[in-house]
Formats: sequence, C-alpha cells, structure tokens
Amino acid sequence: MVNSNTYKQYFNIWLLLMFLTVITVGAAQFDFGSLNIPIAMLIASIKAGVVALHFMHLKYEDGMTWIFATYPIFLLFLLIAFSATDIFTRVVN
Amino acid sequence: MSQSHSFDKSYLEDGTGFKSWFFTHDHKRLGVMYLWAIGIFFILAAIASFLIRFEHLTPGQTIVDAQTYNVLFTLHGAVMVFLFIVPGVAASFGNFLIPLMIGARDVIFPKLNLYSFWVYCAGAIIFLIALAAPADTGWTFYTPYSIDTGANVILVTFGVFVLGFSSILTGINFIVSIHKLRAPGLTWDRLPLFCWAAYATSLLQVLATPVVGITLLLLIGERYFGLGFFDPAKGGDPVLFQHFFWFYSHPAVYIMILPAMGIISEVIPVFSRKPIFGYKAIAYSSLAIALISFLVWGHHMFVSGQSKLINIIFSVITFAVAVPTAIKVFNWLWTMYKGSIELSAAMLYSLAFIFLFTIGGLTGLFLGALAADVHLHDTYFVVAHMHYVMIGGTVFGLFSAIHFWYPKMWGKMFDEFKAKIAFVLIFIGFNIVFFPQFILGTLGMPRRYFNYSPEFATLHQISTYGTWILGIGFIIMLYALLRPISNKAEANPYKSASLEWAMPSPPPTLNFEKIPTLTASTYDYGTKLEQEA
Amino acid sequence: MNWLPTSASTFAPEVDFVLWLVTIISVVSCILIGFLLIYFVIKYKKKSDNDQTPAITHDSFLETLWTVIPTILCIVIFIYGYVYYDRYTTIPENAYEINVTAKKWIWTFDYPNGKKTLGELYVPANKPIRLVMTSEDVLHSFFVPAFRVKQDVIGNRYTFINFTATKEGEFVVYCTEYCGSSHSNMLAKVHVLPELEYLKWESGESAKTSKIASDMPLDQIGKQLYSDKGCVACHSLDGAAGVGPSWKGLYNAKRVFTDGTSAAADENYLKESILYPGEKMVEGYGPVMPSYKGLLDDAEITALIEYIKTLK
Amino acid sequence: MPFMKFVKSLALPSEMLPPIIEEESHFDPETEHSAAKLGMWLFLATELLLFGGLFAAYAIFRAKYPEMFLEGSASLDVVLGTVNTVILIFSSYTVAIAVSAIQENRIRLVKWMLWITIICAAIFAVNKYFEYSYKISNGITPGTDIFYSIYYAATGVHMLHVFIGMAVLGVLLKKVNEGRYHKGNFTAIEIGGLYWHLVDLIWIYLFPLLYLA
Repeated sequence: MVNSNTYKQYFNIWLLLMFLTVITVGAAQFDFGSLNIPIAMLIASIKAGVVALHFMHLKYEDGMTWIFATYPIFLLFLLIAFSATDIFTRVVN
Repeated sequence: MSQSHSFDKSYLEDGTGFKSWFFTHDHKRLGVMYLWAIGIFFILAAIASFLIRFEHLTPGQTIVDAQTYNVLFTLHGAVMVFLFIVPGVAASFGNFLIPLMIGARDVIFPKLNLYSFWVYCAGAIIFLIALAAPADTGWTFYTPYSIDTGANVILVTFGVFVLGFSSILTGINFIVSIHKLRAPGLTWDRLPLFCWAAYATSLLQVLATPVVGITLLLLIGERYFGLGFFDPAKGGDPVLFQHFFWFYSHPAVYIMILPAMGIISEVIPVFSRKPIFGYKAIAYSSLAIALISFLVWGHHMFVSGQSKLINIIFSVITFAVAVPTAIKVFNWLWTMYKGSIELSAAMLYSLAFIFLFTIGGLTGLFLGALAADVHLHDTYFVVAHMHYVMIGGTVFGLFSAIHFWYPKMWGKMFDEFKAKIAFVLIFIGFNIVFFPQFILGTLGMPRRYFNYSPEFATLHQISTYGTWILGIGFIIMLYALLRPISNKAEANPYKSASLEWAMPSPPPTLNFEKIPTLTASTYDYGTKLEQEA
Repeated sequence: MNWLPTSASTFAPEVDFVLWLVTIISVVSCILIGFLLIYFVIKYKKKSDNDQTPAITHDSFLETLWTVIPTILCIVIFIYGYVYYDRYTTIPENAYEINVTAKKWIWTFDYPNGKKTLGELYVPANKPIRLVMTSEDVLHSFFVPAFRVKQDVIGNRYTFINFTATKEGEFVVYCTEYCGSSHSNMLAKVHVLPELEYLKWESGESAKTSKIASDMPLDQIGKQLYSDKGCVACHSLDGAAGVGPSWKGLYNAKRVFTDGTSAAADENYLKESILYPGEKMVEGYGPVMPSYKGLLDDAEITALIEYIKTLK
Repeated sequence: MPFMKFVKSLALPSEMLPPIIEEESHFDPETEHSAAKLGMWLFLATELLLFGGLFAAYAIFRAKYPEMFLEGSASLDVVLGTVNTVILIFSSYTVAIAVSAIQENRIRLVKWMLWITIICAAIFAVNKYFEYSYKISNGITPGTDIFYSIYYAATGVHMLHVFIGMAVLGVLLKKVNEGRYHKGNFTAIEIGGLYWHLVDLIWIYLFPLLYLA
C-alpha cells in the first residue's frame, strides 16, 4: 500500500491539518454565541477524522476495526447524554 | 524461553520450578495460576466476611469495633470484586479453555497474556500492601467520604487502577483470539457458548474498565492535588462520581456473571446428553447484554439525588434487560427436557446456579421497580440480592467449572461423593446465610451497619450460623479437590462433544499437533427427530 | 413472621402493594422453575450409557411463551413502580416544610416557626410534609422504614422527601448512606403527633418539657437525652474513644487542651463544652461537635451532667 | 516543499539487513499482523474512553458553569497552545512517514522520522512545563476551581501519554538501530505509530476545548 504517492499524500494531509488549525484559532476570535463549541468540535472532528483515516490508515481497515474504532465514541456519547440528562433535569418538579 | 514442541508431554510436566510457571507463555499454565490466585483471594475475602458475620452475632460490639468493622467490609468487598470475581472465571477458565475450544495453540498474544498476569500480580501486591493501612470507604469509594476520610484510599484505588490494565489486556487478547484463531469449520454459529460469553465479557472489560480507571485516577487527584469534580464543597458533584463509577460497575456485574452463564451452557448439555436448547438465543443475548448493560447503570442510583426523569428512563431499560435473562433460564431448563440426566457434582452446581440465579434475578425486579426501590435501596435486601447473583450465580458457576474441567486441567479424578457432600452443605449454608437477609432488608435494616437494633437479632444470628455451615462446606470441597482419588484421567470421561475433550488430559503444551477442522456443532448430542430435520 | 415494618404513611401501603405483587410473581416463578428442575432430574434420570435422547434445539411455541409472559410481567411491575413513585415525588399542595441538615452523625431539624430539634423530628399526622434536606459534610441518606421513604442527602444542594404520616407514634430514622465510623449510630426519631398536640408543641408548650417535670430522677432523664439528642453517636459509655471522648470516668477527670492548658471536667466545664464545644479542644479530638445552645435548656443540661456523674 | 526534498534525499533504499531474529510463533505472520492491528485499535478504544471520563466531566461542568470556563480559558496562553498543536500534528505526520518508510526498507528515513517525532514530543513537554510552572507561580493550582481541575487533569493525563509515547518511540528507534525492523517485520512500528496518532487525536480535541472555549 506504500507507493511513490504516499509521502506526497501525507504532506497534503499535513497541509490540510495546518489549514484547519488556523481555521480553529481564527474561528475562536469570533463569538458565535452558543455555536462556539459546536463549531470548534466540528473542526476538531474533521481533523481527527483526517488523522484517523489517512495517518492511521483506518480507510484500509476492515469492518471489525471500524466497529471497534467507533463504538467507544457511541459509549462516550451515552455517558455524557445520560449523566447530563440527570444533572440538567433536577429542577424541582 | 525454552519451548518444547513435543506433543506427548502434558503442559503440567513441560518444565518444573518457579521460572517455568512464572515466565510461561502457555495459556493453560496462566489459567491455572489465575485460578490459584483468585482462589487465595476468595479465601482471604471470605475470612473477612466470616468476621463480619461473627460481629453481627449480637447487636453492638461482638468482636471488633466500628472502625475495624468498616475496614473489614471494605476489604471484603474490594478484594472480592477487584481481585476475585472480576478477573475470576474469565481470567482462569477463559485462559485455560478458549484456545482449546477454538482449536488454537495459544491465545493470539501469548507474551501479552503473561504481562497481564504480572500486572494482576502487581495490582494484588499493591492491594496487600494497602491492607497495612486499610481504606474504610466500602468498595464503591463514594465521594466526598472517600475524599475526606483519614484512611488510606489512594493505595487501594491505585491498586484497582493497575488491576484494570490486566483486565483490559486480557480482554483484548480474548477478543482478537476469537476473531483470528478459530479453527477451520468453527464458524460463529458453532462457537461454544462459553466462548461467546467470554467474548462478550471481554468486550465489557475493554470498554467499561477505562472509565472506572479515569474515575479512580481523578479520585486520587482529588485527594492529592485538590481537584474538585466530585467534591460538593468545591462546586463538584458527588452524584457525577456515582454516574462514572456505575458506568463501569454495572457492566462489571455482567463481567462477573456472563462467564458463569457460559459455563452452565457447557455443563448442562453434557450431563443431559442433549444439545443446548436455543443456542442462538443464548449466544446473541450474551452479545446483547454486552451492549445493553451500558444503558442501565442509573438503577443503582434511584435515591441518590438523581433527577426523576432519568430514574424513570433507567427503570424502563432495566426491565428491558430482565427479559433476555429470563429467556436464558428457560433455555437451560429446557435443555434437560427428555434428556438423560446425570447428577455429577459439576451438574449439581449448575442446577443450583439456575435456581439461585433465578432468585437473584427475581429479587432484582423489586429493586428495578421505582417505588419498591425507594424502600429497599441500601438495605440488606440489596446485600442478599447481590450475593444471590454473585455467589449463587458466579461462584456456583466457578465451582461447577472447577469440578467439570478438573480431569482436563489436572489429569486426575476427584471423589464425587465427597464433592457432593460439600455441595449440599454449601447450598444449604448459602441459603441460610442470605435468605434471612431479604427479610432483614424489607424490615428496613440498612447495610454497612456496625450496630443494629435488637429486633433484628434473630435473623442476624440465623445468617451468622449459616456462614459456619457454608465454611465447613468450603473446607470439604477443598479437601475433595486437593486429594484426588485417581492420578489417571481419561481424555473424555464425560463424553463431551466439545473440542477441549478431544485431546489427552491434561493437554500437551501446544494443544493441537494438527489444527483440527470442525464439521459439526460442539453440542452434537442426541438423535435428530424426524420433524427437527 | 412479619416481613414488613409498620405501615405509617400514605406511601407505605402503595410500596407494600408493589412488594406483594413482585413477591407473588417471584414465588410463583421460583416454584415453577424449582419444580421443573426437580421433576426433570427425577423423570429424565440417566438410566444407562446408551440412553436415547432427542436432539431438540427449538420450540417456537415455548420460546414465544417464555418471552411474552416475562415481558408482560415486567411491564406491569414497571408501571406500578412508576405510578406510585410519581405520586411520591410530586410535591403535595400546602406541604408543611421542614429543613433537615445532616452532619456526621446527627440530624438537625428546622421548623417553619424557627424551632429547632436535634435527632428528633416532630410532625403532625395526616398533613403532607416536605423535608428539604442538605448535608454539611459527606453523603447521608434519610430513611424511615415505617414511611417507606428514603433519599440521599448531599452537600451544597437540596434533596427532598414528601410524605403524609397516617399513624401517630414514634418511628425510627436510619442513615442509609455509609458515612463513617458512627454510621450505624446516626439514628433519629420521628414523632407523629395529632395536629392539635403538634401545634401545642410547636408553640412551645412542648410535651417534652413535661419529661423534666416528671418525677423521674435527673440522671435517668440524662440517660434518655443521651440517646435522644444524638450524644450516643460520638461519645461511648464504655471508655472506648470514639469521635469524641468517652463519658466513662469523665467527670472531674483532668483534660489537657490543644493550647497546652488543662482543667478538671467539673460541672461548669461540662456545661461549657455542651454549649460552646469549640472553645476548649481536648488533645486528639477534632472540632466536629455542634453547639447545643438553644437545643437543650438548662434543666436538660443539668440532667446530662448528672448522668455523666453516674458513669464511673 | 523543502521538507519533501529533505525526505527524498533520505531515500537510500536497501541497507544491509542483519539476519532476521524473530521469536518463535505459533501463528502465521499474516494473522499476527492483522491481529496486532485489531488488538491495538481495541486498546485505542480503551484510551479514548479513559479520556472520555474527562470529556464527559468537561461537558457537564461547562454547561453548569459557563462563565467560569470562559474566564479560565481566556487566562490560558493561546499562542503556546497553538504552537503545541502545530508541533503535535507535525509529529503525527513524521510518524506516518516512518510507518510507510519501514515498509519500503528505507531505514535511514525511518530513523530520522522517529528522531524528529521524539524531539517534537520533547518540545511539547518543555512548553507544557513552562505553562504549568507559570500558572502555579501565579497561584493557580488544580484546586483553584473546576475549570483548572479539568485543565490540569486533562492536560496532565495527556502529558502522561506523551511521555509513554516518547518511551515507546525511543524503544522502537533503538530496535531500528539494531536492525530488528524491516520490510518483513514492521508491525511494531505500525502499532507504536497508531499510539502516537492517538496522543495527537486527543490533543486535537483538548486544544479548542481548553484554550479556545
């Protein structure tokens, strides 16, 4: 899977990541109100996705690896969702 | 590492002395060492529980003072949970059996397997050191008590953190082994149910343990660096600690019970001479439990100050998990229908498992129902419920496994008669200890109480007397197992159709000289009926 | 033998209904499974090594049956559990609010009119009560078995219990969240009084002062107060050092304080220690005792001191 | 693209390889390779969930105390944070090159890339050290408030991973120097690389959450 193109591709990916980093820092200079965090997380997730797919070669891996790579994200979502549901619905009824 | 490739020497004879064991890569030797280790910790924690029960012989002080009592129940809980029952069946019999059952020469990462054992030993040593300055928080380490107490919490929690690594590494090893090393013909729908259970257990170990790891790390940080997540005095939320803790510890309940369910699913078909009833239901429900068990942790927290909405959500999901468990019980039961049942010691433990686990499961319904849980939470009812599942379930499953695979593991035969006497005592003793505790609980006796009002004395005394019967049962069982009556075991004394019985007892170091090819299910018992075909 | 405590609140019979419901379901299921187990073991006992057994692996009818029935039972149990829980957690109208403060290892109750009690909660019968609870240190849990109510008490926030007592009398309160060495002594009492009597108590003509006026000897009253007012949680009677010093042999003993001075534990010292416990700290003990100023009147303090005198 | 030129200049293929010293194995290399990767991804899943506890705590306390988080975040040094982000992403890039290079037997390139990665990690650590000591000298400790609890706990646990990653890469480098890895045996480098990428991944989230919130 390594060929003459591989290194060039890595370089392009790196450029893309640098570009996204600039965007992240730039976006933080503006106040989007409640969208601040979602925007930052969106960009971070694109960066993370790019690293995982290209640097970590997730795009060449089989379905089982994909399941193991994504299932913890779902569990993390559960942990946050359930505990937040508790903490933010404690208002006295 | 000297690895003899001879297939005519058994794994027990392949090298002697400390080094040949402590540096072995052989999954069977590691399994055996885990079995010894968990056995020793079981005895240690059991002694603590006998002292606890003895203390309750009379209200007020009987033998120890309040602080010692708190240390004792913490010791009992923490050692039982983290050193005995979580590694428990999975690490011991999982290691011993999985490669044999899937037709492999070892687990996929044999060196890593040895490292996990070492990490387990390291964690255990930390625990033992921590006994010198023991913690008094209970095994749940609830904040802010665990932040405030003057007792030594850091060492114990660090021990749990280290043990978590062992759990994770073993889990990864099993999952990848089952994925990559199944013998030709051993498709997923032929995989022995013990392997299914171990697979689901491993998934839980891998995915749940890190969360308790970070939680305990943060708890250490709270004590050491003054972090404030779980301390109400600093704006933190102690209930959040409970969320994090039970996010691990509820799946951990299934880490404890699933392997035992796997064992039952192996033992009952052999001694009923029938294929397991509802193979797919049992296999898939193991996997389903591995997923759903992450969704119900809040039922440990109905009166913790959780919001009403989340209580209701958790209660609904809890009842949803109850149904697959009920289905499993009926599947085991119906495996015996029209069978040819032989009441060996292993089978007796399995049958007792079904009955006691049923009681444990049904009493779970009380605790899942919101209104009833408000009354029963943190009373002896919970203590009894938990022990019916953990002893009646896991420990009876473990005992069943110890008796069933005894010939395979040691190449010897034990005295069935003595083992059955031990079983009767253990079964009766167990029920005398824990059944009265249900009533203590409904009457309102809170758990973790050093002192109690005299109205509870009779039930407490009955419970304490039960531990003595239980103790005698354990001793007889140990005697029966440590004094084999024959030094020669057949390859397959129970005529099992499973792969591990197809090789000599005990098996050679590398198990299979030639990797077998499977052509039929491992539950190939009985004659096919016309209408079934 | 009775397996449930007295039922003394409107919530209690509802909880008991759920308990009975699940108990009946459990007992029936247990008998069914136990019977089948034993029946199969006897009926299908192994006769020879050549026993013929059928290879049954499925039975759609049975499998449907034992999926559907447990599902229905689970739904029923959930619904009852939910409905009664919902009723219990809904704030009653015109609830009489009492503030509860938990501290290692004593319960303090503050009433709307400014009255305050320690270790003893007074409530009127047949009137909805709402407890507003908080903790000053670790987690505690307020549990009244007779009312079937329980709720954890947490620092830096409030949690609540609603109940309506239906029976007059005295009921025990347990702390059910593990809170340290005196966890099992962190008890309190709920006194449910008829409304008129309660109003009388609240306005100060307390029934309890009559205790002092009665012809009981002073040290006996002191003994009563020792357990009623929560002294028992920290001070032993047998000489064992707890959170606080034991009362055995305390009277006239020499006390060495953290500032190096010392004094004999005479009547005046004991009274000062009850009212201003933080003033003179004895070596080896922490400043954890709450002040009893306003919670014990002079007669009661005298009774306690008399009681301490008897403990040689 | 000067860096690319530099990379190309290192492309000296087929060094003399020492004889293969492999430990005995019961399984064929193909199975071992794919198994090791699957196992590593599982381990990365556990790492993700380890940090998951911190992310969950962040989400909850941020929603609970928004002002505290804005204030705390404003007090952190964005420039230093950005520099560290660039460094970590660059080190991820170099590790990716190393993993591909070993599969072509370009051993010298592998050595260079591992060295650069380790140096990047060290610079990251030094920056962090200055950041911590500056904060602590200003009296800001983990116990100051919940934001700083999160800040110290998350970056601290991440820092721990950076150190572990440095150790792993160091061991790999040593073994590369010994000639243990080559075209036919590169699993360890691939797996070590995956671990380092995870350290980068976590930082990609921590950076905006803590410094830019």
